[in-house]
Amino acid sequence: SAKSSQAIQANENNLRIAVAANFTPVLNILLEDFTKQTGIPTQVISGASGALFLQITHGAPFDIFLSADSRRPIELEQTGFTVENSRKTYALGQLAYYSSLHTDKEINNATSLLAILNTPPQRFAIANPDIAPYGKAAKETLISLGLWQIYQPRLITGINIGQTFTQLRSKAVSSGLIANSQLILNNLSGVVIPSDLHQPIEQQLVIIRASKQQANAQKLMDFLLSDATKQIIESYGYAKSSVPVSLPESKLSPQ
Amino acid sequence: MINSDLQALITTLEMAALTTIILLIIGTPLAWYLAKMTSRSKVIIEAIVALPLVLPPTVLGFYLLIAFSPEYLPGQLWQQTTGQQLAFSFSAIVIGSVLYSLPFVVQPLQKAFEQLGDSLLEAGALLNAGPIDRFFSIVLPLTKASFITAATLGFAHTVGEFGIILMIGGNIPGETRVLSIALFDHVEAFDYTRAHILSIGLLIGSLIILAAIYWLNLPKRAGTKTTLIGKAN
Amino acid sequence: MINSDLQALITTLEMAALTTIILLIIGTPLAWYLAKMTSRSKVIIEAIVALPLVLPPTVLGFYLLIAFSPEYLPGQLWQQTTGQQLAFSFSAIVIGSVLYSLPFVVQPLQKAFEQLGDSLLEAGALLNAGPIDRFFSIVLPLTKASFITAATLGFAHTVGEFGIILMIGGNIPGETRVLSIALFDHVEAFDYTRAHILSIGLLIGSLIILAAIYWLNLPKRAGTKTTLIGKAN
Amino acid sequence: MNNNPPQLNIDISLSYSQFNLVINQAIPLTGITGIFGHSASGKSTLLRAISGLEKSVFGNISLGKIKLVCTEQKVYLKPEARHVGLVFQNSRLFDHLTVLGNLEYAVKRCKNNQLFIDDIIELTKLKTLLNNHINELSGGQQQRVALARAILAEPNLLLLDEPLSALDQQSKTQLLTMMLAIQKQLNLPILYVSHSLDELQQVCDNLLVMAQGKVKEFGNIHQVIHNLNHQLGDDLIAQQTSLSLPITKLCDGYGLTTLTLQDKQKIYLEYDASFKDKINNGELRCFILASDVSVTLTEPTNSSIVNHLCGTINAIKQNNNKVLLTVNCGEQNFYVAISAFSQQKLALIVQQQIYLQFKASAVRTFIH
Amino acid sequence: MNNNPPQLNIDISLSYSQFNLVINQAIPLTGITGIFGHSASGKSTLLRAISGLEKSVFGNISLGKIKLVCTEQKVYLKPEARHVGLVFQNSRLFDHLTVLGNLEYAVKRCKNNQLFIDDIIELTKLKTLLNNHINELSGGQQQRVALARAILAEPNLLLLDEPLSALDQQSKTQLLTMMLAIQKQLNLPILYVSHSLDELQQVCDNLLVMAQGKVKEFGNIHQVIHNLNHQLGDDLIAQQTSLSLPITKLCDGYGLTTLTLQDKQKIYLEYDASFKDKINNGELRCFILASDVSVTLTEPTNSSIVNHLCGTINAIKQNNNKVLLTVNCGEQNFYVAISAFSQQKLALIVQQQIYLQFKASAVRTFIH
Ligand SMILES: Nc1ncnc2c1ncn2[C@@H]1O[C@H](COP(=O)(O)OP(=O)(O)OP(=O)(O)O)[C@@H](O)[C@H]1O
Ligand SMILES: Nc1ncnc2c1ncn2[C@@H]1O[C@H](COP(=O)(O)OP(=O)(O)OP(=O)(O)O)[C@@H](O)[C@H]1O
Ligand code: MOO
Ligand SMILES: [Mg+2]
Ligand SMILES: [Mg+2]
Repeated sequence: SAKSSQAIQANENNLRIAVAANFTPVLNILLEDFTKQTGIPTQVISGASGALFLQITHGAPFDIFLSADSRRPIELEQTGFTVENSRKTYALGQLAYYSSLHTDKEINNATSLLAILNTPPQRFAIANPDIAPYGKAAKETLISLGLWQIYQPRLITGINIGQTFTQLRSKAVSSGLIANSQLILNNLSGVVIPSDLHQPIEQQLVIIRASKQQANAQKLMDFLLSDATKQIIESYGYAKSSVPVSLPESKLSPQ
Repeated sequence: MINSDLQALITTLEMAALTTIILLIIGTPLAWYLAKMTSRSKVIIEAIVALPLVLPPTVLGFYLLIAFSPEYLPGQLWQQTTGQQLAFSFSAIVIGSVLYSLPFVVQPLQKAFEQLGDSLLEAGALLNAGPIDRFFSIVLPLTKASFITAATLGFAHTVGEFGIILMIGGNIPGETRVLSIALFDHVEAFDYTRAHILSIGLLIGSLIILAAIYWLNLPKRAGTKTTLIGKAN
Repeated sequence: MINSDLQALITTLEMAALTTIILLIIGTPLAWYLAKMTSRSKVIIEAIVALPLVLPPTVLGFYLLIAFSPEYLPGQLWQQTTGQQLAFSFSAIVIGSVLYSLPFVVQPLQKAFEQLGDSLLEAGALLNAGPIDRFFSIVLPLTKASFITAATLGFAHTVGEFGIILMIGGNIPGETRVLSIALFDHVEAFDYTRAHILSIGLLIGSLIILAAIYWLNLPKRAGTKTTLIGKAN
Repeated sequence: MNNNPPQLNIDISLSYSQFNLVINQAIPLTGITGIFGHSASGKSTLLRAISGLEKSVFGNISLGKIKLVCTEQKVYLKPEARHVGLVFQNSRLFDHLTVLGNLEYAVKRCKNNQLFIDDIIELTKLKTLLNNHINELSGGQQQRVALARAILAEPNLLLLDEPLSALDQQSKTQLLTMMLAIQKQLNLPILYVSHSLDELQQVCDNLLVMAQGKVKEFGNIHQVIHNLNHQLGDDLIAQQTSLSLPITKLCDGYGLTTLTLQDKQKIYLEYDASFKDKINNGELRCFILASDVSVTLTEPTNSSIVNHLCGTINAIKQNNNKVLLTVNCGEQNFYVAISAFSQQKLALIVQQQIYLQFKASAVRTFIH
Repeated sequence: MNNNPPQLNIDISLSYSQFNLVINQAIPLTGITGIFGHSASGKSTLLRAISGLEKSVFGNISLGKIKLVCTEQKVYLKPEARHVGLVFQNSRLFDHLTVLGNLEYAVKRCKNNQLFIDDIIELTKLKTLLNNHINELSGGQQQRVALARAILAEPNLLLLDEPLSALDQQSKTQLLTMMLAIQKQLNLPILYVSHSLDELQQVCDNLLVMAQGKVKEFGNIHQVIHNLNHQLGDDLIAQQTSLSLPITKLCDGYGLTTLTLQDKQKIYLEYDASFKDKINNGELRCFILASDVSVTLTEPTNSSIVNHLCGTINAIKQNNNKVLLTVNCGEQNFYVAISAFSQQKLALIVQQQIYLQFKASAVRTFIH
């Protein structure tokens, strides 16, 4: 217990950021600037949004929570775990199609993507639609395209979008829908799914009410929502909040 | 709802039963070999058997996923032999569970075999019993309790396994979606009622099964045994 | 980078070592009691000890998180006694690991104690050795191998544990962030190089430590032992 | 009441599925008491009950003033609190320890430390085996270690369950001599279970004979053996005269030792250097098999037989073709087994005066 | 060469840290061969080598035409392929089985099935114990089960390592009789290790005496015992005459049995109903302790002693105060132990004619 109290003290000054796994790499890059600018030391706790949410509701000592969706921040807000008016969208997720079998050129336009999707592979990877926001968006996309019935029995569902990416990367499954940011961070290319095929993936943050560093958390929130930061976030494969990507309706309508 | 959980339950039982059987078939000769081997090099084998324990399941799952994918040798060989992809198949989660639970079966058996000693085996050999015969007529009855321990640990550990199965199984209903994943999904999806019901059902069911196993394994004439320490305490 | 992994390694070792010590302290008398108890009701205790195995770690973690939070009795009591919150503390992950790894320590020890028999204990008692003395002078040396098995299984299982620790520990660097979570984070953050390096390091390190443990545990005069079956095969 | 010599009081019953042990017997806590009986007569069970290894015993056991068991008062002393040593029929050595380790185990837990471990090692001839592991010992070597270990614990009462069964005669004699010496040095009462009356004769003061879980005979060893002589149906022992007699001459010029009966008649036996160790209060213990003694009507001459005693026939008991004579010579009964043919030929009757003759070598101090 | 009777050929060496076994001996595979020797002389180790439990043995062992071990040719038959039975010094019963289970274990794995399990159960008196667990048996009961189990396996060679050490005389006699009967019925060669020469005398045809890992004597049992008579330094056995003689009258009116020497002199001993079982080719095996025989210069009269043999002194050997006479009566050597005093008094010299006298009861068929 000597150890634990010591550790807690050492950790006390750090701003604890609980972040959805898919945003962690980007956040880490951003934080270098943030710490340089403000001198606030940070600690990143990365995890599945669901688990982080559960932990916050049971007293986890986090200061700010960057979820991969809006549902959990809303839930936290309603149950009084957040600082008032702190729920903000910090990024808009973009879904992308990725296949290790096809070259970039074969799928670099939407027509061929549709063609490819229309011949369903044996297995197809998405995140679990019931629990992961990217999975939910993937399901909506397949429904919009009228392909859900065909795809459902072929789905490999990861517990979160990170696991889905791992399953694709290992080539154990050859194609699937993942976060565009994952492709960009790994220098891979795929096809961005038009954002009108699914509900927007609003990744929201909240400041935790029990936090003793609400001021610093506020500073981080301001930093993340600043225009400069937004541009960087978008450069990592997140959508521009104002202009959703869209393709001509005709080319995407199902058969 | 109940239907899908039932399906997961069936898959889980199938997987755990098959895994336990394979574990006993592989683990028994391995444990025997380790118990009776006198060469010092056996420590390497012992360590390798225990290794899967140290890697977190998700990480082990990550490497197994790579190995099982058609790009790499084990996955390729499997595909060539069976015509089916290994990753995300029922076979994959069984193989993963076998690897992960192996030490829980091998180690208790090995210790039991070591503690058994040679004297009764010698007596058996001189009554014309060959090695296999001796195993079934002497070793097995005398180490029955350890076999039950090994099988219980292996089975239970497989039922509770989550990280590996999720990674290499892909959560396919009716094929690789097991109870532990279903339960986790309920929790993550805020479906606490269902999670609680499933958990309590699982606990009570397991309690009954485990108690039944241990009850069957009670020494038949427990009463006549001298229990020097038990009572002296 | 290397710093944070090192910190996780230290936390892991501290957690696993403390857990193993606690497991041995709790597990040994429990195993002894179960081994020597003749009442039929012991099967219930045996089943309860084995129960944590059946629940997936994440689900067990979920319930422990609830229990450890200041809202519920165990968490409340802890907070009143120590003045600190239980959930998300180092203590929490140790308690969780103890619960989860208990069967891996209790069951091998119990079987070893059962197989030991009473005759040498009787001899010890008649040389004036009391129960505690008998335990340390007879039981412990004769079941040393099973203690090592139990400790190894318990330690390794704790090092590899992930789901429970993640849930009730909260992945706080320097406090509850252990190696298995760090490794998982690397995989999730596409930092495969670092994941590979850490995995290989972990594997080689564990291999060396495990081999060393087993080597120390080799019978000293293995050569003179008759190995009827080993060689007869 | 305080002047009574201390006793081991046993008044117990104990039931197994097919066997009942019912013992009510006081055994004086002096010297060595032999326990003799057929296989499965309950000897080991009795020792286990005394030492505290049989939990299901019902009744009372007390060792001197210490209550070991009293079911009525719910007294049940733990084995380790009784200070009773037991050498088991199977030696039960600790195989995780060496020979020395086993001996030291006992020494470390011994309160008195009147014995020196090196002496006992010397006496039990274990010196060269000290670093051996238990599974490297022969059967007889194991028994020696077990015996040494039990003695080194210096208990208040030592129970021996056939401690010498795997040993040859020579080792037996040596170890029996050692036990007698230690018994005296520590004033340590011993209960000694054996199938061999020879062993028991050599060392025991009292003898308890068991049959089917009950005490059949108990008392002074000579008396009990003489009583058993008459139980002809049961081949429990060889008919014999069992004696403790004062030595009048340890060794004459011809290698004979002289013992004297109360009426001053002499008995000669072959001198042995070991007699010095065997003398107990100036008396030597010996026995003469009834079949080794013959009868003549006149004093024999020209014979190599050195012992001729004059006595009176006290009793004649015939069993089939064999006759057992009880002959009184100087307050001491002698037993003579002859054939019915001889009895008839010599026309022997009770109260007749006759001569007993037996070789010097027929007077045995230990079988050989 | 085919006409040679089958033999167990042993030519091996084996080393432990402090002990070397070096045996080069052919043992005929007929009847029972006794193995006798001090504790730790290597008896158990020899049996373990023959049965295949000592892997580190070097040399050759063959059983009849079957090579069991030949280190040169890298032949090493597994224990279970040797069809050699062994009753261990510690009984090694399977404690997960009942008594019956242990016996059936052997029966199930027996190829011949010439014996009936019920007969053996009857002979070993195990009927009432069949459903008992092994840890509920007394020491002697365990030995009986172990013996019955080994016999029921009907091996080609049976090795017994002190199989009766925990049994009383009465049970010993019964079991020895059984072993003799079974030995004959199955024509089963037996090697019998024992510390008790009495047991061995009763049943063995040949005797192998071991000392410090080597064969000290081997041959016909009577011959070996007579050889041992002269090794006075070593108290291995009691000096004695060991005989197998034809019975001329099983029982006369006086309860005596008559044996006849080659020169027609008669030896009388007490009749026993069990003689019928003990007769081997019309001959009875018996022994007379040298100390039970006395010498007279004239034929004795008026004595209850029935045996008077006329013979010639062949040799006189003095050792301290004791003298061993070898006396030849009708081609048979008799051994007589007398005191130096008597020898001097009677002025005995070699070639002198004398009379031996001994009681009928001195002719022992089994010690009591
Ligand atoms: N635990 C037990 N359960 C049932 N019966 C038992 C138990 N222990 C001993 N017996 C029985 O009690 C009787 C006496 O056994 P005990 O061991 O006291 O005999 P013993 O006189 O020592 O014989 P031996 O000389 O053969 O060792 C035997 O018939 C035995 O079968
Ligand atoms: N595994 C072993 N390692 C070392 N020495 C051994 C081993 N087994 C036996 N010995 C030694 O070999 C010698 C002979 O032992 P063995 O058991 O053959 O004697 P034995 O004649 O059967 O004696 P006993 O009559 O006492 O049973 C003993 O000195 C013993 O210490
Ligand atoms: O990062 Mo998530 O919670 O798997 O969409
Ligand atoms: Mg006994
Ligand atoms: Mg031996």
